[in-house]
Amino acid sequence: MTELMSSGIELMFAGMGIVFLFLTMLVFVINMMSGLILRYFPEEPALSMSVPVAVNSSSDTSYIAAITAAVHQYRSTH
Amino acid sequence: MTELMSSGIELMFAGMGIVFLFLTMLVFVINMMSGLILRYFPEEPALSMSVPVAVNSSSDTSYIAAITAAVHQYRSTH
Amino acid sequence: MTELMSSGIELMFAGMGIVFLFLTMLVFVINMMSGLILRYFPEEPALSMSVPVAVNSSSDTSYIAAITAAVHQYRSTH
Amino acid sequence: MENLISLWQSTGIYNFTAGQAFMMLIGFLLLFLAIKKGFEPLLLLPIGFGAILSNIPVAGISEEGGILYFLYYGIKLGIFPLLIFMGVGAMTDFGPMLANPKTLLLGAAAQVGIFASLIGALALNVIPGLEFTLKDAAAIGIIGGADGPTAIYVASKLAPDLLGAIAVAAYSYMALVPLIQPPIMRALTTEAERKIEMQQLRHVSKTEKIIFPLTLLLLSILLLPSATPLVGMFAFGNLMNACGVVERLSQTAQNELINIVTIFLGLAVGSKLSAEAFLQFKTLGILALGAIAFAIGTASGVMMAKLMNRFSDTPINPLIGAAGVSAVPMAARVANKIGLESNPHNFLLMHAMGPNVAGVIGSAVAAGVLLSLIK
Amino acid sequence: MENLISLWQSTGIYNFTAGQAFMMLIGFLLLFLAIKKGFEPLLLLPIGFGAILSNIPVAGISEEGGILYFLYYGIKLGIFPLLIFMGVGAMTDFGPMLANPKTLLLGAAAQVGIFASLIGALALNVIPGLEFTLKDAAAIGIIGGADGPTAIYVASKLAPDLLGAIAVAAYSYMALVPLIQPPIMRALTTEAERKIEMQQLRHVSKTEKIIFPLTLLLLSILLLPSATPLVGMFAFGNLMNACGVVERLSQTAQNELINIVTIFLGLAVGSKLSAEAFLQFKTLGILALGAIAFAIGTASGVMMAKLMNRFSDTPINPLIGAAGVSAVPMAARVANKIGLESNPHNFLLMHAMGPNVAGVIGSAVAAGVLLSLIK
Amino acid sequence: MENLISLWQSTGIYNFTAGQAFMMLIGFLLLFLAIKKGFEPLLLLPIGFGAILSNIPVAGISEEGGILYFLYYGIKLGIFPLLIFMGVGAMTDFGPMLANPKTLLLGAAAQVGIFASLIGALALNVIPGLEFTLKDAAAIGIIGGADGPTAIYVASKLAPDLLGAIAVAAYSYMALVPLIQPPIMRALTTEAERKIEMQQLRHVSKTEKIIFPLTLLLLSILLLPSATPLVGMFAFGNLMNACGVVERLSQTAQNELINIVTIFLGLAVGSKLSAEAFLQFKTLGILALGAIAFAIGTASGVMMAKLMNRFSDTPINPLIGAAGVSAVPMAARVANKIGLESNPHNFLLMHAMGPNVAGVIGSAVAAGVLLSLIK
Ligand code: NA
Ligand code: NA
Ligand code: NA
Repeated sequence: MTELMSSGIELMFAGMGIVFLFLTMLVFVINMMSGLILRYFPEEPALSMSVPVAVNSSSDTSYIAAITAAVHQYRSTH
Repeated sequence: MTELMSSGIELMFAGMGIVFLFLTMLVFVINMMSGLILRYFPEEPALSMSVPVAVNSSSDTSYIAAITAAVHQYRSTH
Repeated sequence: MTELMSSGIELMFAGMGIVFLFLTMLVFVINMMSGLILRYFPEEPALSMSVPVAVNSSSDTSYIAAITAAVHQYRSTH
Repeated sequence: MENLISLWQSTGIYNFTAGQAFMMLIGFLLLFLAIKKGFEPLLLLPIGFGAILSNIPVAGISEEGGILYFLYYGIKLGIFPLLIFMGVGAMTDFGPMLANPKTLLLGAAAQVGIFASLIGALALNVIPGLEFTLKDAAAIGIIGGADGPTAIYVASKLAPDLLGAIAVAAYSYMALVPLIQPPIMRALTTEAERKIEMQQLRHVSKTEKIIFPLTLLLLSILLLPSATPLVGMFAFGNLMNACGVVERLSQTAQNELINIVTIFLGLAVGSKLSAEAFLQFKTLGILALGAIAFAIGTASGVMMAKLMNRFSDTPINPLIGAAGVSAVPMAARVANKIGLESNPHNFLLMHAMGPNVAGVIGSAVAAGVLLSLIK
Repeated sequence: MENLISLWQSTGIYNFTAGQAFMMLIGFLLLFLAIKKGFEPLLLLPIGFGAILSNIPVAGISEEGGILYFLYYGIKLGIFPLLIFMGVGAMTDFGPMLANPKTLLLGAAAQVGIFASLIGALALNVIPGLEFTLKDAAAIGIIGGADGPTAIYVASKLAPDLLGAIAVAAYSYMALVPLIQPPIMRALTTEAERKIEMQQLRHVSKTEKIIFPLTLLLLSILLLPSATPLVGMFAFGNLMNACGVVERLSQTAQNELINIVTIFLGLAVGSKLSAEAFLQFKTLGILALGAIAFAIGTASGVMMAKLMNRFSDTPINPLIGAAGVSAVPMAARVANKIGLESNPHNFLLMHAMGPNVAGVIGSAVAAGVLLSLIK
Repeated sequence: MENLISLWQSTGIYNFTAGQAFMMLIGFLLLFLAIKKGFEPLLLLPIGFGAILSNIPVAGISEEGGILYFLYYGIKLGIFPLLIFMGVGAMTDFGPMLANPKTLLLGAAAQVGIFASLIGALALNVIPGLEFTLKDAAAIGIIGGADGPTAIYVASKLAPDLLGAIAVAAYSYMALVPLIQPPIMRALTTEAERKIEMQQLRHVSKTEKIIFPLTLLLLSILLLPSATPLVGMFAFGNLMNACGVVERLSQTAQNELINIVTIFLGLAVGSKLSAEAFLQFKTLGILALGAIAFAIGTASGVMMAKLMNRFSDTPINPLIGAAGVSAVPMAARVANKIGLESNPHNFLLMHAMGPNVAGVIGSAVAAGVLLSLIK
């Protein structure tokens, strides 16, 4: 067997090993994460989890919303 | 007081001076501009000010509109 | 007449010649193409020609569709 | 105090040159034409603004380190005009042309405008102070193609110094098509000719629309490879739209992508409107030749239609020949409008779309010839 | 076996430095603030993620060959902040400001925050270990402008090493405006002042809105060309929107284009949050000075409004002065909210939008001064 | 006359080489497959068109100065595949996988296809005339990942010369998944196994979906930093979508931005389909190995599912193991379809989405291993 082939086979074992190691650890971590979340941060009914973005969102995006709202109010007074 | 600090203070006075000078001039220029526009180019009622873009607009943009219209007409004759 | 002018005139004749040659050939080729298509690949009535894209479309684009569909199904079971 | 002097010496008032002030006025004029007169606003507004920005003293917005300097690379490398051409391809419907392919000849005839103004540019060399090279003349001639991206692509390759003037002339005259063309069209046609009604166009199948851009590209590959960057990107856009299986790419090509590139291209073209490049006797020549090119192109298209009427049994309204200059879709609308004046029941719009899009192909072919023969 | 050792030696665990780990925590903190607290998520989420990516050992994502290295060119060349500013310009309605132009002076007053923190930075040099140059101090001061793109543009020109900290401080304090401003506003105003109702704003015509960005640009050209890259791109965006004839370009500028650039800019800013640059005593100084800048800017705006009330016959509610710092539209909303507490029928939002957008102009002018005077 | 000869000598007919003509046919074949057969049209249409454009004689569209030459920089620098991966991340819903995390192991097993074809490539070296280096073999193996952006990213780093063939193989086989997989799936499973119904998936909370991409990134940072450019951009896109506070960025990432980059990437990949690079014996090897990789990946996924069934008390339908190759969402649909044939009430789609997206992670991890161990 050539040296190239042996490094290929070594690579295969290392590679599949790491892929399995990685994804197996991911399984454990996900289970842990889900457990912690479901226990300590259970999803409240309805939409309560949604961050009140509209209130303190970015200066860039909420421009439109703000200005639209403002213009409406402004126009409605004219 | 260090030289650095004195140039900082100089910068502050120059800076705020220019900011105020600039925005004060802008106030005057806007007042002048608005006066001239309201006097010589009063906004006509309704939508009369809108340029008749649809008629002589760009070759690039109005493609869609034109072709859509044309295709409609063309299809309706088939 | 300067040399420049004579090469300009030569360019004009070559240019218009090629433009006409090209577009004339295009007329013939289109006629041929349309003839072949209308004869051998006549458009079937209704929408039958439309490739069944939705079935074997790309992995990238149909993500949304697939996931939307899947999520719907998934949600409807909960 | 030193600061104040240094500030005063860095103001625009202190540093203005007459040329910069004048070019800025040109920029404001372009904005006025774009906004108030509706002259091709999508291009002339960014171009006008770019002209103003690039002529600001001290700021160096179009010099190395400035944003317009970097945006100009998109033109220099030929990327922006080709991407716009791709988007235009995606917007173009070849149906009317495929239903009546001989209208392609009208699109061919109208290219006379290109070569006539090329000769005109060379002829102007007799005037002392004017010195147009063959490359300059070709770049000026392409204004007659009445196609923005093609003109910008060719000018960026052959005569980058004239790019600003050429782009401004091209888009201005496209906007002026409704003024330039009608008198010529009326002068060259009789009332009877303008009344000619044309046969209804046949239905064109989807397969034909898919095969056409490939056919066009293939012909261009075989005969004129130098035109294939333009024709190829155009055909690519058209195929994306016609084939129906990459709808999201086609939509992006004809909306967001073309819009982004239009903003960048406009600003970058404007950055070539510098006093040194624009405030020359040459520029007047370019403007004059551009008008001549449009006029000759219109006339050739109309005359070609009249000629074809002699030999064809299906009648052609000569007005649609004028649409061969491209300036899509304005020229087609003009033909429709003049036709309606003579015959209120005669809708020529779809018939004129054939030569109109043929004119786009015609100028891309002409561009290929110029790029290939002029070294 | 060799492979395994080589793999182990290439893991993150093996290669982590304490600094990288700490910076990654900062990145996660920014994500937490963005997602859970709603702190300017559009910017802080990409910045936070960029910080994490660029501090990964071995991977070299922000080193030559990595994607963040290339994206950073968009900031280094000044392109990204200017494109964002163009989009912000397209989103901005100058109507309220044009209806009541003297609110511009509130936008001017609030810029005191910039220069006060500049002086503050220089003063901090007395602390051993801190050494801010004039350029550093100016870049820090601009945090007080409360305008992301302006701050990033100036910092990238004057103090690229501090860019990460400055951008984070600028966006964080913008998000904190609802916490920072109210106590200052309440402390400096009486209940009676907060109850002041303002005259209804007049209607502003479309022509005024079209002419304004050009006027602004012209003034900037004449007086302060160094501010024209910022003011010019802002005015360009605003004109595209106001003129109404290039709707598709305006829409793209304020949607897809600004979104794309925001993603890239955020990641690229994050790539400047490296341990060497951020984990310095300097950073604490920057954070402290940024807070001071916002506070002083707020106070100056309010005081200016009180001063103007002395000389003006039309009443000004001093609360709207606080909106002069910009942080559009949050500061205007804060003014509205505090006003409603004192007078439930007093809607200040539109009145506060005037100084709010004036603050954007004010900081761009201040940026121009800094870029022009500091060599 | 000279002009005419010069023109003739500049035609495509005069300059065509057999190789160019053949590659152009390949390009047309790809267009046919994309348009008429619906083979991954979003990628194969631009790739096919790019192949045609880059093989046009004289025009030099993929040589220095041509548009495809410049577009290719986006791949060379690794930017385009990562941006597409970001968009794919934003489109991906990890809900089904989080509801049943052990399906991740199916995504791991399917990566055997990658390494088996890597070994296969090295084994082919015994054939005279074939000479694959370890880098070549790794780049070929990644076809088995069944993920376009990952394959292009790895190939551009390890074997840019093979990029064209690898990308074409990867997308073609992804399109062929409905043909390649079913026979293998049927051969390896019993009718009883195919009838297995799986437990309903639990609801996954929004918080879990937000935390997951960060968890994934963190694990990748700790264990395999070389995978973090891919995993990181994917996780970034996913987080933008999951967090819900940057909706406009997420929408742009999964629509306009990914569309623009797809057009550019497709054309640029096509530009690597030159006669010299593609018309080699190697290419046949690549195509054969790619098919083997898909087949082995499918088989490994199914066998892994059967193995897990032995040790697990909750039943797993082995068909969903085939979805572990990724090829999202086609492979999941195939699993669903085959399942319905045996049990018309058994909808496996959501269950198959778990291994399907796990396969994306699996190949990114495998890519990281290859990039880290092969120097
Ligand atoms: Na034309
Ligand atoms: Na400000
Ligand atoms: Na995979």
